[in-house]
Amino acid sequence: MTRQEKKEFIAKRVAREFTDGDVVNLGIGLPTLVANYIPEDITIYLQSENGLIGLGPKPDETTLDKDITNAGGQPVTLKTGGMYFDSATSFAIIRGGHVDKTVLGSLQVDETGSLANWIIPGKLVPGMGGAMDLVMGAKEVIIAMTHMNRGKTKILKRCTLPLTAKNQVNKIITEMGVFEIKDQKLYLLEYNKDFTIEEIKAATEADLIIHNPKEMVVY
Amino acid sequence: MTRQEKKEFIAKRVAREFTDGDVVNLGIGLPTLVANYIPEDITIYLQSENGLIGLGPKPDETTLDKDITNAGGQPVTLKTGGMYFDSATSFAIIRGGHVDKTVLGSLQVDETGSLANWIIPGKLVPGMGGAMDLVMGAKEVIIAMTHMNRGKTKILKRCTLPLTAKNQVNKIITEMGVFEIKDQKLYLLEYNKDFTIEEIKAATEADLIIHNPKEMVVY
Amino acid sequence: MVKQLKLNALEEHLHDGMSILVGGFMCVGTPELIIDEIVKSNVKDLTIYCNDSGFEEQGVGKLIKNNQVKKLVASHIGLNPYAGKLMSSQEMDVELIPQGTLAERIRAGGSGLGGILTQTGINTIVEKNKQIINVNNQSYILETPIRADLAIIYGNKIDQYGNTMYRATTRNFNPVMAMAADKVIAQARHMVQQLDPECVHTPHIFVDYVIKEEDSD
Amino acid sequence: MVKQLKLNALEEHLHDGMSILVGGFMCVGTPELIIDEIVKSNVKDLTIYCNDSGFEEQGVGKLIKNNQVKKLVASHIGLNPYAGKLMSSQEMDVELIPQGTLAERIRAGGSGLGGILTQTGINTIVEKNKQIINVNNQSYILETPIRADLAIIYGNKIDQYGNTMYRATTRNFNPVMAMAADKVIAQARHMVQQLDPECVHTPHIFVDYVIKEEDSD
Repeated sequence: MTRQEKKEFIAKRVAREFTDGDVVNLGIGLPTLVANYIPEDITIYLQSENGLIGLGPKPDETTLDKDITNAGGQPVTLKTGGMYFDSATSFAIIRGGHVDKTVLGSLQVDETGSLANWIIPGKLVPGMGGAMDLVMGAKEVIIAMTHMNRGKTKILKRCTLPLTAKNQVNKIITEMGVFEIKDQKLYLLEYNKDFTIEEIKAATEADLIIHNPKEMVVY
Repeated sequence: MTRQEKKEFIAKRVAREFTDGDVVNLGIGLPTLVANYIPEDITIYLQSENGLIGLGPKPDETTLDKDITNAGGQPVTLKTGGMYFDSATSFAIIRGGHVDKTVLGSLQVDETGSLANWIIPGKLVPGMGGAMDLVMGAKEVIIAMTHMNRGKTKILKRCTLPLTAKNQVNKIITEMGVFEIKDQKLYLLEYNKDFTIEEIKAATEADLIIHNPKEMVVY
Repeated sequence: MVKQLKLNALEEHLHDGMSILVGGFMCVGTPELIIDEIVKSNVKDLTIYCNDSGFEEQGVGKLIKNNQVKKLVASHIGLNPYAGKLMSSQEMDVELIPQGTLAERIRAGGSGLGGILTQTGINTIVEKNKQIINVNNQSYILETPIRADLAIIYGNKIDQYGNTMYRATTRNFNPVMAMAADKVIAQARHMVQQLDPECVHTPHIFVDYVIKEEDSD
Repeated sequence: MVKQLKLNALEEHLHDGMSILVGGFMCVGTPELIIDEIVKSNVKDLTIYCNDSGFEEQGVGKLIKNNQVKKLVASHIGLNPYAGKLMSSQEMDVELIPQGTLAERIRAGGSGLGGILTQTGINTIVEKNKQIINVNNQSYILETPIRADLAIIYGNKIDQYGNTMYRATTRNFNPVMAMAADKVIAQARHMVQQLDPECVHTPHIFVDYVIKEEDSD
């Protein structure tokens, strides 16, 4: 798989995590792609932390409205039934547990559910934006990321980069599989049959508990 | 003066404390009367802690709208330019120092600026409502009350009833005079010429600093 | 689409010992139909959070009169002598909280805050048994969040998604309460197709069920 | 009636070393005309509070590029490489704050709270040098209020009293910032006679001056 194919594959699988009525916040980058693959038989409500619920598809020239943007500053649309609010309300929604699922990318995740996705020492620090609030506040935190970065695993025993949050990640979805973190242990729930279990283990520094994993199904 | 005349007299004098553009919250009872005497050459904005700014006069039968009430639950009207908000916003306005002046009644006030207006031990306790937030948050706290209660002074060296707040009162206006509290000392600013200075001193338990007081003028 | 609830199906959502946030300010903006149904259900030992105790025959006063309230948390109970009587005789536990603190504690409960610091009540009996925190040489009371099992609110216009607008001073505690409960049931004065997205007071994600007061569009 | 201000009279309200809250999220809802005028004034040593550092040629980025900013407090500076460069070279002091914490700290500043307790940032470098408070066996960071000398905000419709409505996601930080400054100056896209009292986002009492972007009604 090319890097782009991996991303599409991951996004498609993440999209199957949602249930009808979920309020979902998708991070910038790979997670944004997830919106393209939401199953048609469910309705979810996309929250954008800059101040809306009911994020719709990208506008075309005729529907472009520069006042309607997502948390990346990009033009979006508002679905019927959606509404706007200010930043304090937006994070009251996020911190208050009213977001069912958040999907974020990460640089590192570890088997205790800690994640690091905002600082690489020695490099320019862009800032955490709303990520720290999202991972602390959302009911379920799903990390969507490629399994490796330049040949190095991103699923560790312990994160080495400065943390975004401790013990908050519930699931990790990569091109290799679906992983769950429970009681600070990492379980393989599903595997991509393009890889062997040995390959997945080798690509994962964290201790991986494998107990009857299913095949990863992506439509 | 009858009790009602005293109240009207006090209300008229309080109304002269405001300057153009002031945001003012008037408590229940005597302070509510103040709204009837606002000088015509200034505009003030009355805030009501149940959720509006722009409190207008009582409605008549044709303008009655049961959804528009004041903090006493009584029907009121909204002036042009006024608006509604929720209780959290209302007290953000109050606590945040955005109310210039609040006028409240009191059972006791003392020379340190402490006041007690919500509990008489042994009697039914109605609750403090918004009074504690108002006296802590408003920029200026004006107590409007009759000077005595059944022959007993209400301006004390130290309050004996449970406090509403400590050191928050700036002015006291009674039928006898206008008093200012500065650095925990009580000054007579104005006196009602119907009373002698000796009478005012006798009716005031607190030490009263008298230095060239003016005559109290009420229109 | 927000779920519609019939009044007589409300009972399924009630149980003895539950806590309920009740919108309204001296019964302005209180969902009276829902309260009537709670009276009918006769559930007991309720903890009620409301700005005030209503009147004897109105608002949460009806629950108090029917002896369903074990504990009342409010800022004011002066207009309901029966509530005062139960407080004095210790038949009902009453906790009096400054109104702004009550609003802010409920907001904290809905917003995932561990508490807020306020000077309201400092140096009074309100600070009793509470942590005092020093910030920049000022003392503040640490007030903790309030949440409940259920919030019952009163919307003037609710759209098919559950987006809610209140009218005039009926708004009061309703918006913060809608954020601070495990379940939110709204009484709708009017149901409408859709509200202006710039003017929604309570986003639909907070409203679980709507009970229609009348059919309207 | 809200006071109207001409752009060229803005300078009277500016001084070296002042602190300014700037509305907008990646320049959506930022009062660009006011920022241009601050650039012209060339006031120095500013402390700027803004969600982000804008772009190099847009939003607070223009102030940064003109070396007017001594300290920037923001949640994100990723879209303005020049801001990153000044941060790395320590020519500009940058304090990064989680976005929700930034919003809540400004709200606390405007609401007279001594602070709020949040779990955001707990067990990360964000908690460094901050009080940790325990409530119900959970640890929270005590985050203190933010206020500034001036807030500059961007309203879509402002009425003759100063009541303000924002449009779509231009709202973002503008409403909380309007509450947390000694002086508030709003750039108005449109001036109107009067807004619906049910839909006012920022009550007129917060808005001291309005600068009209264009005449309209």
